[in-house]
Amino acid sequence: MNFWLELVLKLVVVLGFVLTGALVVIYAELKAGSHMQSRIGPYYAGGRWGWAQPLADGLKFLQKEDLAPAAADRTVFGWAPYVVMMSTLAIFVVIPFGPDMVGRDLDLGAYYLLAISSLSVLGILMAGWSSANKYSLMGGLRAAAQLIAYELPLVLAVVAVVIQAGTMSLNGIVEAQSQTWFTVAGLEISAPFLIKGQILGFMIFMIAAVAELSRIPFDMPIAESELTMGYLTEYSGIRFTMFFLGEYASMIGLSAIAATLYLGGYDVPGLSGNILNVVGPGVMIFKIAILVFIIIWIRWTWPRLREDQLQKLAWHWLIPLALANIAIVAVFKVAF
Amino acid sequence: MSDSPDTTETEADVAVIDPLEGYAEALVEKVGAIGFTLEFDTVRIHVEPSRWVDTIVTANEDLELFSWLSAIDWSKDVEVGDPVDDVDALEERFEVLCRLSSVQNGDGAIFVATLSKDNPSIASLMHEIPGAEWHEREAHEMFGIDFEGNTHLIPLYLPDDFVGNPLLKSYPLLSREVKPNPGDVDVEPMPAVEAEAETPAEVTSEEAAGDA
Amino acid sequence: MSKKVQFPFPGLFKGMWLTLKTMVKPAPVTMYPEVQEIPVPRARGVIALDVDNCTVCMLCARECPDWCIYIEGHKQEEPPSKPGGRPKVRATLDRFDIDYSLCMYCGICVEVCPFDALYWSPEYEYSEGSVSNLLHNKEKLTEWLATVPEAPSLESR
Amino acid sequence: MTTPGMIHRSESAVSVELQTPDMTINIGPQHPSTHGVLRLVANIDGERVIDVDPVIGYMHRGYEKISEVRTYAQITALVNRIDWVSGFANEIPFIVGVEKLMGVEVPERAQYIRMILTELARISSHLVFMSSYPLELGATTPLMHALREREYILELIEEMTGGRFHPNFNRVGGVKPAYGGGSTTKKQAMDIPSGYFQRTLEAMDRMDQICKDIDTLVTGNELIKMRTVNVGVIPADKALEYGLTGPNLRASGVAYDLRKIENYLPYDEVDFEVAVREGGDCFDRYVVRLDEIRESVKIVRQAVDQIPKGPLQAKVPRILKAPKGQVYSRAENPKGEFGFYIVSEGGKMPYRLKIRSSSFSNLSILPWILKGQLVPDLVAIMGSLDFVLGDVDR
Repeated sequence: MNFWLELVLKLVVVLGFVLTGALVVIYAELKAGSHMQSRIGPYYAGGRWGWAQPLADGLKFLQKEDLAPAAADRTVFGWAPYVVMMSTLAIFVVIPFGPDMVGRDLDLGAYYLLAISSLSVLGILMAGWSSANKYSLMGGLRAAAQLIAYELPLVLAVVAVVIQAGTMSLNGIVEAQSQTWFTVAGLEISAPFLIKGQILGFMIFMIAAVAELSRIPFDMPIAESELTMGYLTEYSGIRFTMFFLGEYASMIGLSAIAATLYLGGYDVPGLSGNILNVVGPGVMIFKIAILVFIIIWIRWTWPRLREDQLQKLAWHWLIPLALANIAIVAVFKVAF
Repeated sequence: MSDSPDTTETEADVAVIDPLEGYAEALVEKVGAIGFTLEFDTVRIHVEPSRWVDTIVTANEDLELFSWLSAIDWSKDVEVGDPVDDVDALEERFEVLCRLSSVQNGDGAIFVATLSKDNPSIASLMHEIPGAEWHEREAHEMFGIDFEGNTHLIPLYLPDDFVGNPLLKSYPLLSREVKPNPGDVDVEPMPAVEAEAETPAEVTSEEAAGDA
Repeated sequence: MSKKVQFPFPGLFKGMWLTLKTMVKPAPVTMYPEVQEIPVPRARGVIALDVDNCTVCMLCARECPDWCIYIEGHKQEEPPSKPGGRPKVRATLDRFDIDYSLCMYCGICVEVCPFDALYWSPEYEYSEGSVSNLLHNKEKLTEWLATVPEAPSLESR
Repeated sequence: MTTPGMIHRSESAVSVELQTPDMTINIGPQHPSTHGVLRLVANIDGERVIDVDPVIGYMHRGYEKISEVRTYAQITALVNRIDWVSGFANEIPFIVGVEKLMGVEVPERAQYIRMILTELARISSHLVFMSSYPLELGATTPLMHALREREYILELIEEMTGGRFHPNFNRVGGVKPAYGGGSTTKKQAMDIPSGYFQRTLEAMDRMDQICKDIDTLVTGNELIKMRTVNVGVIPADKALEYGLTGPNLRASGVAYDLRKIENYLPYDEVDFEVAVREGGDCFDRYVVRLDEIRESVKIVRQAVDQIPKGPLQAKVPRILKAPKGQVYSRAENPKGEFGFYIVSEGGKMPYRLKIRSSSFSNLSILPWILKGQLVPDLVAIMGSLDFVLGDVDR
């Protein structure tokens, strides 16, 4: 296939998937959250069950005036949401939705993921600093401290998976999970890494992922009862929409990474080859949906932690545990 | 005053009042006050302004809870509301009140110090009872009473550039002056009203008009 | 600290179970414009006026703490009830306005009315686009008289 | 770790080398966690609060001044707007004070109705706390669960009095249900509507359930405990100095409940306990309120059981004139001691009305308690004091 055609096609597909996915997740959050609070939530927009509510919200945001504080550094202020959005979109380049359905199967896929997803903190810091607002600044600093603290357990949790899989390519990791684990009565049993001894790693990854997303119980950067909206305080209109979409897109992104690394990705035990290319995306989306729902569910049940408790959790517990996890996985990898 | 003829005192009330009187006497003795008034189960201990802080602090040993502090403006120049009962006999003054309560039982008393209108000033309780700070600030802006020693005597409720002391009786209530009372128009008094009220209906309307 | 961060936190998951249970239950929501809740009969929704009972005695206007009732009337001679008697002087109501932007729904006017001219109605849908439109005249107040419900039956004990 | 009054000290070596200037931050008057229009001028160093100066008065409505031109009947309509979350409970101390002045004996049945409605108001006020406090800590769902149940309580109050928030139900000498029904039935005696007791008891069963739900969602939640236990500890002597009352004082170990002390309503005829906790931290303040809901449910159940038959109103003169005198009457409001000092000069209006509102005193401890706390704790402590700005500013 022509290189440029392929590039454009992939761009459209990824963009389409991410933006539609973000809208769907927003809708799910509105709806699930409402029902958890014995409300109904969106009801009228779109005619049935308010399915068009996120679209209507987006349209409303587009019409709003693009305000910037007088003292703001307008260049930085203007670019911050796009930095966040970009780093989120770039995650999807390497996420495999089928054996061949991947933007680009990098050999260092896992490495690339971790590198690119931590770029979003740059955008958040930019937003917090350039807003010329004390709440924003505090929110930005909190976000920076938090994302640095949680980047480490995230990376260390992934390292354990990489050791177990023996490759950094995400396709390779999925394949490692589809290989026969053991044979019982002629049946070849394969299992994702979650079952193959990565439960601790999965927990650490998910906790760190929720912290990366700045969602309850780790939403101090935007803690609205303390910092009004943190680094988002001064944003409105299209730029706010970018942050908003970015948050939900990265929710999908991190869930997709978790699904790939721990839940076997597009893999279904027993299927292989071209069938997986057809079924794979559906399986992947299903796995993502489960993880996204859990993140939403937590957000509507739990309160938030305090900044120092959050740091303590990361440095005192998650990082040592993640290191221990690596050691155990490495020992087993060498021994067996 | 305490034996107001209007209150129909049942035997139960008398039984309640007696121990209160003894209590008030003992309290006056203890804190070294001038005297006390007891009406409607409310004990008021009259305190000399110069001994204000000493008295309150002494009483605070038993009556642990600092409840509130405020003032009354006894004035002949009444812009809003009813004037006092006997205007001619009234001695114009401020009264500073401080309520202390016991948390063990129902004991409690209101300590009253009388201040002259010329120099309304009294020592601050802020350093002995920090909770008094806000109450003193309120009394300061509402009545213009000066609390010596209160280091934070800035307006509490009112804007910084507000002029006047709203709770003074001579301070007009604007909301009652910007528009006439719609009930104060000329109609005939109804027979039913005349019959049942001791006061004629005309008086009623003027009073309800808030002496605007 | 060390005890609290141990996994699992039972309280957290009990809470999540509760929210999940709530999620699958139907929401106890009344979809307002389509479904209207009927307020209790005693609800103080709006004040209705029975013009025939009003004798322009001004009691309500005087007792109103907010001064939001405006009444105007004039005296009018009526033919005597029986032939040969003195002609009656009757007060007629010209204007009875209640400014609902000032009214604080205390009910004092309804209470002091000696001739049963004012009633509470539970009607609540009379919002206006502008505050100035909340001054309702006696025709409007009379319309609400129809919405005054029957008195509720009383508890036997 | 966050003992109140602790001197601020930089903890890491880095900030010792780089002296950072303090930042003054304006929290409020429009801020999600200030419950209205409270403004805190806070000096902070990073996340640490150095000192706080609360600025109030944005909701000052001058009730003490207005009351000087209102008759006693009109003031009743005003006072339930002071703390609008528990409107009915505010009327009680005022009306009891006027009754004391005028020497009116209130019929038993009216007293019981007052007691039931006061406790319903207490439940509804505490449910608002149960909803808003977790929200301040970031948990959004208890809000809706508690408010959903509060609706049943408000409906009960409305059914009896005609008003959901501002009942204006008390008259000197008794209670008076709103005239609602019947085109010619106005003079008909109004009493409790039929089925009211049944519905009250059903609502009380719901309250038991929501208490359990809140226990599951909030009390048992480890994150809530991490945020509130040992945060914002108020020792009993400090609480008394600042005039804290109500649940805030009881959480510090002082069993001070005017329902047990003052004889303003027949609380001696029902059996209930005063909820007390010893710690004085945010969690204790929260638990005391939850326990008080349970106690109030107990009181309402007994009151419904014991309510006697009889008139709702004592005989009082048509034109209310209080004799000359000064009276201080107080009652246990959901937020603490609520008192009125009524100075009567024999007229239809009081010469001076001092309103002792509980939130005002409860809030006055803020500058002391917030010194040296973290910004997230600032929100947790402020919320745990459970104030209503209308009650603070009056």
